[in-house]
Amino acid sequence: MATNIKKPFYLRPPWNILFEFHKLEKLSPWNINIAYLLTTFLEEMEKTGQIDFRASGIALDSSALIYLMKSKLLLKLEEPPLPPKPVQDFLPPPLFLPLRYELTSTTIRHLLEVLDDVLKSEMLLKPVKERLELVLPSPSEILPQTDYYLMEIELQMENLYRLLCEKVKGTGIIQFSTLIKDMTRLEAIRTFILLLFLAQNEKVSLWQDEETEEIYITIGGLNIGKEEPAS
Amino acid sequence: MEKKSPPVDLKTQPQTADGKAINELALVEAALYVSGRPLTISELCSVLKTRSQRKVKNIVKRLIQEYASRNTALEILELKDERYVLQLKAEFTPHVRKLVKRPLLSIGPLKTLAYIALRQPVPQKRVIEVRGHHAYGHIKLLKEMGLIASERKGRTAVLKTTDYFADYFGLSHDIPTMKRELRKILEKDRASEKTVESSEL
Amino acid sequence: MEKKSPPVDLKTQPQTADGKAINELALVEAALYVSGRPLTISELCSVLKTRSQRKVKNIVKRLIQEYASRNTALEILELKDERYVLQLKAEFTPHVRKLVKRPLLSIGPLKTLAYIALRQPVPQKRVIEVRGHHAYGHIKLLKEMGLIASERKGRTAVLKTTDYFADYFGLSHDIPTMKRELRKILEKDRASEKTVESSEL
Repeated sequence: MATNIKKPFYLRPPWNILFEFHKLEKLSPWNINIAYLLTTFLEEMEKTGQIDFRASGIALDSSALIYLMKSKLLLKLEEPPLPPKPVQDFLPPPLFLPLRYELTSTTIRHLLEVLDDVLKSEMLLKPVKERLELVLPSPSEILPQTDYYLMEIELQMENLYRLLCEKVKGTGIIQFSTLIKDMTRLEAIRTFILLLFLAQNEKVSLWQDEETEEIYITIGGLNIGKEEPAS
Repeated sequence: MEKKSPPVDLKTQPQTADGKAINELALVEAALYVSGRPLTISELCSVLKTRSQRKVKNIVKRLIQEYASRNTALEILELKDERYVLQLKAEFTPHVRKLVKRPLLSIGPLKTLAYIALRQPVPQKRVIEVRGHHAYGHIKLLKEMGLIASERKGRTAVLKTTDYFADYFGLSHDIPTMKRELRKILEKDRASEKTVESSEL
Repeated sequence: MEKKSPPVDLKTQPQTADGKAINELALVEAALYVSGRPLTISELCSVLKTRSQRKVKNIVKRLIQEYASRNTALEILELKDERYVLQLKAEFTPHVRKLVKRPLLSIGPLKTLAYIALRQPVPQKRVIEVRGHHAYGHIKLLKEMGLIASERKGRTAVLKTTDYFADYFGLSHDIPTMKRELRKILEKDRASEKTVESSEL
């Protein structure tokens, strides 16, 4: 087999920004859409079949770094720039392709063939998870060089924690939208970041409703798992 | 020619851009053709913008007769629960099977679908645990395709397959029966696999 | 009627299980129906088990006439490189679009495609400016589907639609003519969409 060595897809734009740190330093973090980069990165990897855990690791590390850069700017009270206005031009309505029916080749056999695989990975899991896991990775590994930043955060975390204890009295729970009701946009973002740190330290629990996107906050660990029927 | 459309129902009658009324028989045919699955009377009512189920039934019956009278590879069938489907006549399948190449789904989403089918009703959280974070995308796709639906149970989203899923794979609409059917085929498959393995030794 | 098939080619003639000869027109119809894409003469030859391209062309032409003479929602088109496709007539699209479970392209890429088609040849940079950063993905997808192509002009990538695109919509290969035709389609589409929307209220 003739092997022509091709650059892996992630060294091409736009993903290369996650793998070339020197470029990262020259950019404003506000110009980088982490969610878009990571989503398309994963999609591309799945599509091409080039599953590379090292690359994923580096991508995650770089995203955390970009995220940290953004957080730092916010804590310095620097307003993020407004999103660029799209150029105006006549936008025609979508051009719908003529509809054609096509028979598909998937049968019940295909469905059951793949089922075996899935059941194997199900067996590797604990039957029911006890508590919800945090979505974000621990920031602790990327922070050691920023002591001042940490001190600042700890102070503000304490303040927010006190405020939360005050607010959840009685119901034991508060919605994020209620918490930030009277805050400016920037204060709200800072509060959100602090909440993530509090959750990381297991001082509060966060839960997001996938449909309304509302975030619920409780003090301490909340055993939501208990409410669910065992499957 | 264009002026001959009758002055009834002009507001609700489906029309083309130049105001010509679209033939209702052809509209039902269009609906059955693009959906590629059995449609209920009420789905057809909605396409024809009418509430009269009787009217729709009449139109479909005429279309069925029209198809039956022609020498065509396609047929329209009435299923037992008053659903209608346009499909290839069975005798043509062997001659054109080699042209059918596109799978319904790629492997990833198909695995997620198989898991939901066997474990339904299953919390979305559990599906993600078993199948990984990519399954969020799979679930979205499967919902868009009408193969699964989600229900809220308190704070949890619970997933199950739809009637369309059952129709596509020729399974029962009753969930417990369907799961039994799936398990049976799965066990049979495993048993015959073992036979093959042992006879290969 | 069924007995009139001439006693030629009996060995190679496609047959049903009970030995009856299958009507060749219907066999071509079956092939076009299941494949959902344009088929070449040689693909149709292989389905009909014949080497005579002339014979196949005759059969397809008769099928096209048969479709054109009926009041049907479907049409068979001949594309310029002797490929044939079965599809829904465009005027039915707005009325049945909601029934399609697996759209080939979602709204985003379809908007980007409409913009490129009307503005072509258009610098890729301009498309991104107007449609936003997500359009990178749309452009990639549209290229993969063979609907658009890019050319280098110095440092700029310039986008335009392909002949395949023109064929897909039955449009002229001449760009200025095609743009005029497209404007007409888009206006019609919008108009009938409004009819559908207002009658749904």
